[in-house]
Amino acid sequence: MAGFDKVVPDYAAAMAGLEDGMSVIAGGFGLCGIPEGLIAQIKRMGTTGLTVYSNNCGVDGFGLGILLEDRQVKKMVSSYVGENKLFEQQLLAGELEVELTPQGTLAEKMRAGGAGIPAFFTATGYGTPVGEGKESRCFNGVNCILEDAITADFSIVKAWKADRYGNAIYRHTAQNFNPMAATAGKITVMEVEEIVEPGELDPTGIHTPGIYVDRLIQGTFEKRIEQRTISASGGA
Amino acid sequence: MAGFDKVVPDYAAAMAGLEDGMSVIAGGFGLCGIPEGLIAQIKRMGTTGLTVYSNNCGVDGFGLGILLEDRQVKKMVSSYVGENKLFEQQLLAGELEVELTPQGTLAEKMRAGGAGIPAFFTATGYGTPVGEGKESRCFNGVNCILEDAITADFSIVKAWKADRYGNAIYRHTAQNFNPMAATAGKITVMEVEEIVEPGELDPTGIHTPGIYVDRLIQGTFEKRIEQRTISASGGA
Amino acid sequence: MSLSREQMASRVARELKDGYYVNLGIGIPTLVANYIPQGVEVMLQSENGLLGMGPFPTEETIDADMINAGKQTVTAITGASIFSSAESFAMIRGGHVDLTVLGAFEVDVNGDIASWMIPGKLIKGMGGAMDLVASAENIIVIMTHADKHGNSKLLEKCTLPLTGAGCIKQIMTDLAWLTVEDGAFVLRETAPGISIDEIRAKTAGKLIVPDDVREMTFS
Amino acid sequence: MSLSREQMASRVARELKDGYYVNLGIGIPTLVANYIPQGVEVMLQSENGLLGMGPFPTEETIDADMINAGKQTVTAITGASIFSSAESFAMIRGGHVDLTVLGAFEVDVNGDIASWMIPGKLIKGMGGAMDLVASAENIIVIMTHADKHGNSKLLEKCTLPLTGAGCIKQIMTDLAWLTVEDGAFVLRETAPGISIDEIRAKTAGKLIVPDDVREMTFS
Repeated sequence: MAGFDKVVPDYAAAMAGLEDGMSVIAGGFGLCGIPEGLIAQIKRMGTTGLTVYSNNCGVDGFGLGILLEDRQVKKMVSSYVGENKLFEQQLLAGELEVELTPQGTLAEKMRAGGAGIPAFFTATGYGTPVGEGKESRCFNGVNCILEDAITADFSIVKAWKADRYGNAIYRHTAQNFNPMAATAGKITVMEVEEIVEPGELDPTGIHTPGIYVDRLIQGTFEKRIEQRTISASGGA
Repeated sequence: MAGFDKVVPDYAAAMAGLEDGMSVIAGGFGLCGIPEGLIAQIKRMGTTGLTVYSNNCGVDGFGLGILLEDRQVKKMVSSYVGENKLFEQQLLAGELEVELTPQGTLAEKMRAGGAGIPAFFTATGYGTPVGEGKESRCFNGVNCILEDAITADFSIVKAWKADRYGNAIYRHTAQNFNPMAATAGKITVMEVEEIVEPGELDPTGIHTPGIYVDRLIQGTFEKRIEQRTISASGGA
Repeated sequence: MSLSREQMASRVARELKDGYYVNLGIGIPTLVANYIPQGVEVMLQSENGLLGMGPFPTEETIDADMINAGKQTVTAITGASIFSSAESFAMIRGGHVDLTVLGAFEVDVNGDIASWMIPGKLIKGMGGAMDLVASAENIIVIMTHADKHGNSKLLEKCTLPLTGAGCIKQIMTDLAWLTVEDGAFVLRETAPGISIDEIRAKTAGKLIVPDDVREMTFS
Repeated sequence: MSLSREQMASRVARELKDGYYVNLGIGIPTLVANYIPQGVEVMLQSENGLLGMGPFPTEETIDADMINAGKQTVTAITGASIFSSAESFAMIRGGHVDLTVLGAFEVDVNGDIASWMIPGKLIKGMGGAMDLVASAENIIVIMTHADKHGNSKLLEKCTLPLTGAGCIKQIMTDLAWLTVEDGAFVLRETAPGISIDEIRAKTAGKLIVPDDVREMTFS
């Protein structure tokens, strides 16, 4: 089924069409489940003026953090941007714009974008700086604000296994924002640990149906750990 | 983990607390993936004045159709109510109220109910009878209407396998409305083909996490087929 | 001679492109799957929650838990995925399905479609039709050009309650292939042996007949 | 003497009921998991997408793909489920989590909470805190009663930008266990050896002291 073969030959093909000033949704939470090779490709391409939607912005020298080194990011939409000194510098210098969005609202905005829901009401953020300037309304005694959907020119996501049609599953908590991100890009690029034969994945166990995936590439992953917490005994 | 054991001893316990005038969300599409034993229990209980949210209302003598025999249903909220003569009679006689809701909007309203989203905008139904009396707004040139969430006193759903914590998977297209229905009931009752040991289901493959399930019962299912279409050769 | 159901389906099948995800409605639209051109592969979406719908099962493989949106027993192809109805309509509403083919009672020059409700008759419901027409970029309506009394179903303004407003751009009838553009029907192809005059007579809404109207061919 | 972090956590753990689904924030709230009473079992929800969080892994079982909302490596218990962040916050926003425990900079008599932003200092973001406080029926804030300069953190009106409005009903401090009712803090229990006068002095918002205030005991 040639028309459904999403596999691209290299990273250049994977990110072809990304231009200065475009928007990119990136899956991942912290450094977990991030499309390492696709981020590296954006760095290689040197694309600038990007608006990036991602829960976090990586750390210094890893993950989305590497896109800050050459000032490729114009604006970040995230829920938490802590662990990154370069980020802090550029923010304080006014070189980087940040729109802080509650984590659940960010996930729901991506889901809404992919699902053709242009806007939804949520209680999250009412009465806080997040709700300022947004329409509010009371439903059953609960004050809510209207949040709009997120879509972007590109979505870059990381999955565990996918077949060449783009049907994919995620491993453990590396799922996080990836399934919603995959639905909300005009072009969705997926980087996976392993490409399997169609039929190997249980049809009812597929997390991301291939219809959402435009390009697929097999990568290699460092999988850096941000907070290595260990219990010798197995107790917390 | 006694506090998380959702298994109830019998159907009476499964539906305990259902009272006249209450609302019930039922999973299933046509006769596929319907909680046959829980519906039968509602018939046995004789509860009346029910508002039922379900994509369809079964057929004469099977599925939700059996609740019409003793006029237990006051109002149906469905997308399609075709295959049922008793339904037709009661509707024409003014004994039964029907609120027709587009299939995708119905699914999304249940999902919203379970997810704490009180209302959302959708293009579906704009400019049609479904949109009449509803707030409308244009997003990026697309006219949309505001739809509110569905929640109910009870949700009754059917799964394939579940562990006693209520973690469940659905079989093939018997999934349909069940996952959303499971999230939107104040009390969610799940009927399954098989109760398995905790840990047997892959954590990342679970369709309905147990947090949504209040009561669990193993049933036996007739699984009647509504339209038996066969191709001797395997061709359509 | 007006086209048969099969001919209408086969003409519409020529609009399919390799790699299309397609939702086919009940009735004639379903037949389109039988005429997919050589070298073109499509994946069928069934809105109850199946992407990659296969043919009907055999007596041996029939399964009550595997049905399509028409409640018919079906199979799944290799590479199919199965999901909830919320996910399925997220796919549809989000514009991820490349083409939707469905039937209608009436369409009009504004692209409005009426397909689910005839006042005074029993109303069975819209099922997924309103979601499908509201969201697809690419919709083909298959219908007869006129009803059995000869009354046109291609109108200046739909008379029946709508399924969707301003969403239809392509129409396949038993007499012609038309597009809807700028408040008019545009005749693109005629059925073999059907005159433009007959089509004009049976089209109540404004009809534009460009110079390059072709006659369809069927092998 | 004011309570230790461990004592605060252990007192809060007494609020856990068998069968509770619980979300524990970063810091002292995390410690609550170490003091779950005998006969009580809870399932821990981690908002990145894990229900049934287990202890930290060993050197042998550590896995970069298995982390909690604090980005620490963790394990999953038998019977856990793992899902997307959208599903995880659907659970939270939909009110399915029985109890949320989190820290704060300030709370006030209206149940407002400020926990994420100090103007003039670098703003790192709210993470999932706004979602958690907006949705949970049952929230316990754990915080010191006053800052290191002795300024009360239990105010008549929060001075910092809010995380949520009108959502806090229970507060555990190093001096007391309080509830928030009808525009006032209500003192329920005092830390051992802490006088009601000291609590009164360190509570800037309206404080109600009922007759039945008890002293906490720790075994």
